[in-house]
Amino acid sequence: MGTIYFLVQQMMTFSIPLLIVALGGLFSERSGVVNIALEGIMIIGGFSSILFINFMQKMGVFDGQLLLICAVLIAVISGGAFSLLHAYAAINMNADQTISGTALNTFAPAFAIYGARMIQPSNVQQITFNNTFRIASVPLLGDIPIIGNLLFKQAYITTYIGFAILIAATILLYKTRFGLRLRACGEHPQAADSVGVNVYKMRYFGVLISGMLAGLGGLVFVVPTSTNFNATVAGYGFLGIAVLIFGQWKPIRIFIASLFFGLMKTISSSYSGISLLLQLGINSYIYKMVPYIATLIVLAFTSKRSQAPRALGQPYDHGGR
Amino acid sequence: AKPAPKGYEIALITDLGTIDDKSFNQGAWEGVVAYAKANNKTHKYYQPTEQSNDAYLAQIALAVENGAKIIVTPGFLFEVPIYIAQDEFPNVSFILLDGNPNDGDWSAGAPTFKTNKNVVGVTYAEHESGYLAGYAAVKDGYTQLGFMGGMAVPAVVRFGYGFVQGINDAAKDLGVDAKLMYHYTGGFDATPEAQNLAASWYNAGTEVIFACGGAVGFSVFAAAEAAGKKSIGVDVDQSGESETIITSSTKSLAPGVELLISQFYAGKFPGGENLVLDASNDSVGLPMETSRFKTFSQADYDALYAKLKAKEFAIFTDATAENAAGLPVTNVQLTVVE
Amino acid sequence: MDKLRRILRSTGFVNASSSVLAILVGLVFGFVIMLISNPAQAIQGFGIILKGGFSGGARGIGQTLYYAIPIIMTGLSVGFAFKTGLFNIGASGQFTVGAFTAIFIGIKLNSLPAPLHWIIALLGAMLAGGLWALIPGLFKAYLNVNEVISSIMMNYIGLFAVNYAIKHPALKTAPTIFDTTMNLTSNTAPTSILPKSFLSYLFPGSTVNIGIIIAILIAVFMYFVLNKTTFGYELKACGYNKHASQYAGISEKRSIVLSMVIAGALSGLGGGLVYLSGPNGRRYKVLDLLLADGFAGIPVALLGLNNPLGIIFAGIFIAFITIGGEYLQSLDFVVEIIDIITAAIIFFSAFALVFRGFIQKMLKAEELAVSLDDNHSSLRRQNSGKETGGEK
Amino acid sequence: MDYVIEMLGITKSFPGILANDNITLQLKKGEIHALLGENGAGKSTLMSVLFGLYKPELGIIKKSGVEVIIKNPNDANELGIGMVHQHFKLVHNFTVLQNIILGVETTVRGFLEMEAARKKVIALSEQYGLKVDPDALVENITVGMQQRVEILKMLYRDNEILIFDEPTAVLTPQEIEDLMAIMRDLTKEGKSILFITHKLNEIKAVADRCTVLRKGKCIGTINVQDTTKEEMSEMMVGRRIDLTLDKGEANAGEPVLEVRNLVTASREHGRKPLKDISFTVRRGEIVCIAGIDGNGQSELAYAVTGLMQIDGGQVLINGQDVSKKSIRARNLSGLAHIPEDRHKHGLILDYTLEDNLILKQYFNPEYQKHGLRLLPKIHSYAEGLIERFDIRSGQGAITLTRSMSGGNQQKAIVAREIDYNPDILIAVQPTRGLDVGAIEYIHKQLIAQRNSGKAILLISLELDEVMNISDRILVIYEGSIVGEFNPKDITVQELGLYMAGSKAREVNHG
Ligand SMILES: Nc1ncnc2c1ncn2[C@@H]1O[C@H](COP(=O)(O)OP(=O)(O)OP(=O)(O)O)[C@@H](O)[C@H]1O
Ligand SMILES: Nc1ncnc2c1ncn2[C@@H]1O[C@H](COP(=O)(O)OP(=O)(O)OP(=O)(O)O)[C@@H](O)[C@H]1O
Ligand SMILES: [Mg+2]
Ligand SMILES: [Mg+2]
Repeated sequence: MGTIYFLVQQMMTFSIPLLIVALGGLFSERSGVVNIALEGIMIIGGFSSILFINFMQKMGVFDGQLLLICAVLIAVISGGAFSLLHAYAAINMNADQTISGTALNTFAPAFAIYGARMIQPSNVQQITFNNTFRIASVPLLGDIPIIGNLLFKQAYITTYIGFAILIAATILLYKTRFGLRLRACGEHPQAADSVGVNVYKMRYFGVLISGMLAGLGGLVFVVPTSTNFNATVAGYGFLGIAVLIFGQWKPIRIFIASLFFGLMKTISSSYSGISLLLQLGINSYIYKMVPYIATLIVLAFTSKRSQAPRALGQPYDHGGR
Repeated sequence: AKPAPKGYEIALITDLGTIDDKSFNQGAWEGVVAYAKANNKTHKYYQPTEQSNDAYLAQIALAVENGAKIIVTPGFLFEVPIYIAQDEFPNVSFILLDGNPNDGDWSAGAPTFKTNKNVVGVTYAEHESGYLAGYAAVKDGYTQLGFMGGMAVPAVVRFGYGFVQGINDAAKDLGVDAKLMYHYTGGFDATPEAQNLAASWYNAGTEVIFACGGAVGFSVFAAAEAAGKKSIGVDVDQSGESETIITSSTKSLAPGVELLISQFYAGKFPGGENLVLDASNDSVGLPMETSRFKTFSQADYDALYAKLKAKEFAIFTDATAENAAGLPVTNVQLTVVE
Repeated sequence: MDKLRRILRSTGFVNASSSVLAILVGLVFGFVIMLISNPAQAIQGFGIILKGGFSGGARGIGQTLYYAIPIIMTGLSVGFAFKTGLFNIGASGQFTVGAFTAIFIGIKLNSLPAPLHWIIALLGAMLAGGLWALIPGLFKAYLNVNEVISSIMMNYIGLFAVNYAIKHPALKTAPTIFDTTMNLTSNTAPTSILPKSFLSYLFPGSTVNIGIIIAILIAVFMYFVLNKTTFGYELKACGYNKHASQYAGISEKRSIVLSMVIAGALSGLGGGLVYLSGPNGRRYKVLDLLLADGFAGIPVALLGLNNPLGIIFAGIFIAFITIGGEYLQSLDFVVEIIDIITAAIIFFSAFALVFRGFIQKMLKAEELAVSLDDNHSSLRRQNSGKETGGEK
Repeated sequence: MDYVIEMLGITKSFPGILANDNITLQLKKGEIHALLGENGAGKSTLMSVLFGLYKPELGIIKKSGVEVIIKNPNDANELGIGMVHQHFKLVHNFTVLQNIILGVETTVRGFLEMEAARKKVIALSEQYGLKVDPDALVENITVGMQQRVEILKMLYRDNEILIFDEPTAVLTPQEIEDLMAIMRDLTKEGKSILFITHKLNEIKAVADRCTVLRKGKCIGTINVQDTTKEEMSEMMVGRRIDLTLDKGEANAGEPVLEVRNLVTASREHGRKPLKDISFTVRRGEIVCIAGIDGNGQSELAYAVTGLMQIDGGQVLINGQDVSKKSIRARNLSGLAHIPEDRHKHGLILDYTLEDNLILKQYFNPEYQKHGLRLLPKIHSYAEGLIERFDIRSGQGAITLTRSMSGGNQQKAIVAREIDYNPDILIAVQPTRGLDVGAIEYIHKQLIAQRNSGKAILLISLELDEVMNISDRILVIYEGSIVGEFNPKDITVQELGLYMAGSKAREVNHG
């Protein structure tokens, strides 16, 4: 039982950032704009929010959960602002969406290093922080049998933010006017236009939300796994895209995909702490490959019918037919 | 004509890592900065574009062009470049950390070593430092330990083997059996994977993990904090990085570099020598003032250190066994995770 | 004069000049960043960037070419796939398995004589890269799996598989592949090392070897394949319009699989070329991190407009300013400024439509007037045609 | 006069064509006003102007006597103008209800309010007999039901002025009946309807007045009661353009293309099933498939050329069964195809003109050697075609096809397929978008082909074309061949009646 609690708790360190980032990608792609810049946006979000935490902690302004929540806001704002570059190129300039996404991916790590070196008095590129954000046990909820151990111990507020985003994204996409219009723009922008929906505006919002969530994903990725930020999110932005495609552009399936992938990653990296798996004596590299091979196998069986938004990647030209 | 800059007298070139890795490179750089600040010398670090001998040589050439008089190169990857550069730039002095200049040609069984008058090769007895950490940890009451190295480079391996033997000896002294998980993560970065691995060990009962791989430590510290367990730092005194760090297995990077630079300016540069910095010259050890031991005292440490200094016993090195699993241990249940 | 006009009007010229314009705007952007962060040294620093590889004299130029080798190859890989309608984000994995295979052959088959040894090693690298891309190709063609996700998965599988193989006990017999003391692969046999040939006279002291010649020849060859062969014609047709290709009787599945395999072979060869550069070049580091060379290919391909010849120039250009960045360390700048400039250049090249329009306007102000006139007269003709038609 | 909508002097041009030339159209309150005209006459364009999709160069629009400016569909909606587009604008993976409310959603505390909307939709659908399942996905419902969704979209918005752009083209006769009834009901409610159709008996059945467009010009507005179908069709077609070709008698030889009991199911959205189609095309004759848009012509062409799988029957070329053969194999056995959709199938827009002209022959030994393309030969071949077929473009053979005008793109396809020298040429609307001269040229080419002993299957929506160049006419209606005629024995008007499904005659095969 302890092992299961542990696996679930650990799974969150992989699944939650992937979930948040993939949900970000969801909004952009559902509006019809390919967003391969998630990796870069994560870096910018992580950079600015960790820098903020670093400053606040150094100056002793405040700390703890309140600081984390403020950092969340910073990550969201910076990621959103950065993504507007992509939106401008893709929506206003009808640019090739891969090109502008790649530009952002190239820019972000360089900027994070450059910025850290220029801003920090020490001239170093790493930005350190003290992890004062972990919640050993959530009051009351942590005492619930089973569930408490699974979800409310050794947790981060960002995990709950991740779940909240999942719920909010699902509701936003399927239960609100905004979501209905956004999805229409990704499937059939001419139809949306013909009923008075401003396709350009909706796509801007789609990219903006994806930037906000990917920026947050950058922060959520770093906080539980390290105590410093080194201008990288280790390819998790690309994995976020993979989870998005794996989840067939649907929130719940994305959630399942991120849990699946997170679980595979957890098993592959923590098998040596599980005596059963350790005794098998299988090389750690084999375990490291497992999540990716498993994903390929699942894809082989589930991809017959692609659910990609029909207008994905197509610049919208008002008045065209 | 470009305005001739004053140039930078003291240069440091990293082997692809950055000078702010919180351990090896940073330690060396702090030594440079400490001397330069105190003596008002210009100083600068350079980062090569890729990991290759030519790229390192290019940076050495650039540093020389920029007026370097003494160049510090931390990392055994500089062995071959310094071997070449010592002839190419006879008027410049080099401090090679973690290695001795050689031509890198192992085809005849061993390469040709040569250390000119303008070069000092410095190697550390990391195994001694690791030994101290392992011994102290077990003496302090920990019997379930872990070693998490970064890449399996010689220095990391030496730290690890020493750690194993330290544990073994202390366990023997106490008449207990210790458990040790042993693994190299394969990188020097803080990743969710590394954090997860450490967390899984803690979850399976491990009490303290020796984090021996640059930024990998940050992942271990994060896991230790989450699990309420302990960790051990490396290279420099890392006690400030996390409350969970009971001690750090250090080698005197900054002081060593600072000392060598000051000797250079004093005209006493021990050129042509390959120094071994170990317990005998107080270059490895545990920072007892900042350590968070429960019972292991300064007196215990001093007694142990004296034995080490006197070289009363041999410690495993990277030459002892190719794989940690092959180390001859008696009181350690060693699980090597490949 | 007419010939000049034709050149000026050609799409190739317009495309190239829009890239040049993007480069200029990107450089200006970089300069502004430099001015903001370090005004005192900005002008001098910018000069160093512009001087790029030339700062290091003949050696610097040689190094520029050397650094261009892997990014030209992965750029070709990504660009070629783009031309055929596929996004090969898996260049990194293909590069890695190619590198491993070349190293493996370079070390283990050390009884082979010189040119044969490295030629076989390179062929092995190509084969390995091709096989690695075969899987996403087959998955795409027959199972409808998006090639982006399968290539991302193959990147990681490739990385771990190679690291596993290098450290595998079965490969420990002499000559060993893995240098445990350095955590690098061992040096490959001298017979497997790419010769420097005449390049050592041209660029003394540089690492560059005939790898750059091979890369350029391959690029020219790819240009040739794409533009002069029926095979390239078919592949591009599928990339541009799969419905029309189907209509013309071209097999789409075959095209997808073959394009992926070729793209993979190009990346794999890139890995081979880099790791057969001899003791002074790179050695493979057993690190659990995706190799950046694969991802570096994406901007190179985009800057080169996915045209193999354009990719040669884009690769050399990026290598050139990267070396400039190296020399920039003489001042108080961070080398990452180069990546910032590269990013800006790519970003502005995404505005190609605008730039192209702008250039066309500049170039053909008078011709545009003519064609507009043409349009009007045809409109008139058509209308009058209708009227006469109606009255008869 | 009590006009709800007046479009006065509307002029709208597209590059190279004047789609609407000073058109005036006045819609009375409560009337059904038909808009009649050939393909490309400008009907959709005029309606798009009214709906705010296009901005006219000249002319004004008045709503109830007040001048209004309609910049976008939102403005149109606010003025109570709704439109059922010729190509439905529905989101395939939305439910019926979601499609209806898109753009005019009501929300409660930010959430979509579906229940009231559902009630309203159900009420409307009951009131007008528009049966729909509000929760069905659009991709899963029939075209007829999709159209009901489009109509409900307008009703849901309480639109007063309803535009139907060719609503009946995709409906079954029963569905058409129902639609007519609904339209009448709607006008009883005081709504006004603009109704585009090619089918005269529909106009006769429901419309009060009818405005006729021809080639972008307004020919006139008539009272439907006082005008016969024949008069209307003459207004629409105009006097015969002098395109009569002296083509001589057909000299039909042995069969080249035989289609036997061809059956296809409608798998994809918008595909018409073909029901047991059989016919033969012989050497030296032009057989024409006539019919109203969307009666299975496209599917027939796809099935014969191999772009679509068939579910039963056979296709034979020169006596050889090719129904299981690849497209390449069919081409090699002598089939050429001028496709209906030139951008989707006909051309690779990012290829140069010469590369498009060689699309079907690039692999011939004449144009490649060991896989190397013989570029000079390809170039001179292309130049020859360009010259012969008068294909105009900026830079000749090396022009990017995308930059060419639609008409010249079409000419390129026609040139390629005719020069392929096929035994059987399937030409689907080969003269679409071409000017008169070009049409004439292509017609002459087709006839020359036929005279040299080739077989030609022409699928066309243009009656002129059908009458002028075919040797035999097969009329397709609802996926079946409903009549076979000799053009000399039938008038345009009569043919129209068969095409509209109001007449059917036994067909004697081949
Ligand atoms: N971009 C374009 N350039 C030139 N002609 C065009 C263009 N788009 C459409 N057309 C032509 O405009 C005419 C009418 O346009 P519309 O979209 O109403 O066609 P359509 O009704 O869909 O044709 P069909 O019903 O026969 O498939 C057609 O002849 C079509 O070929
Ligand atoms: N977006 C466009 N771009 C260029 N030309 C166009 C466009 N839309 C229409 N046209 C041209 O305008 C003319 C009128 O087209 P329109 O769609 O109004 O015809 P229509 O009367 O609706 O024909 P149909 O009966 O086929 O629906 C056609 O010749 C077409 O080529
Ligand atoms: Mg039509
Ligand atoms: Mg129309």
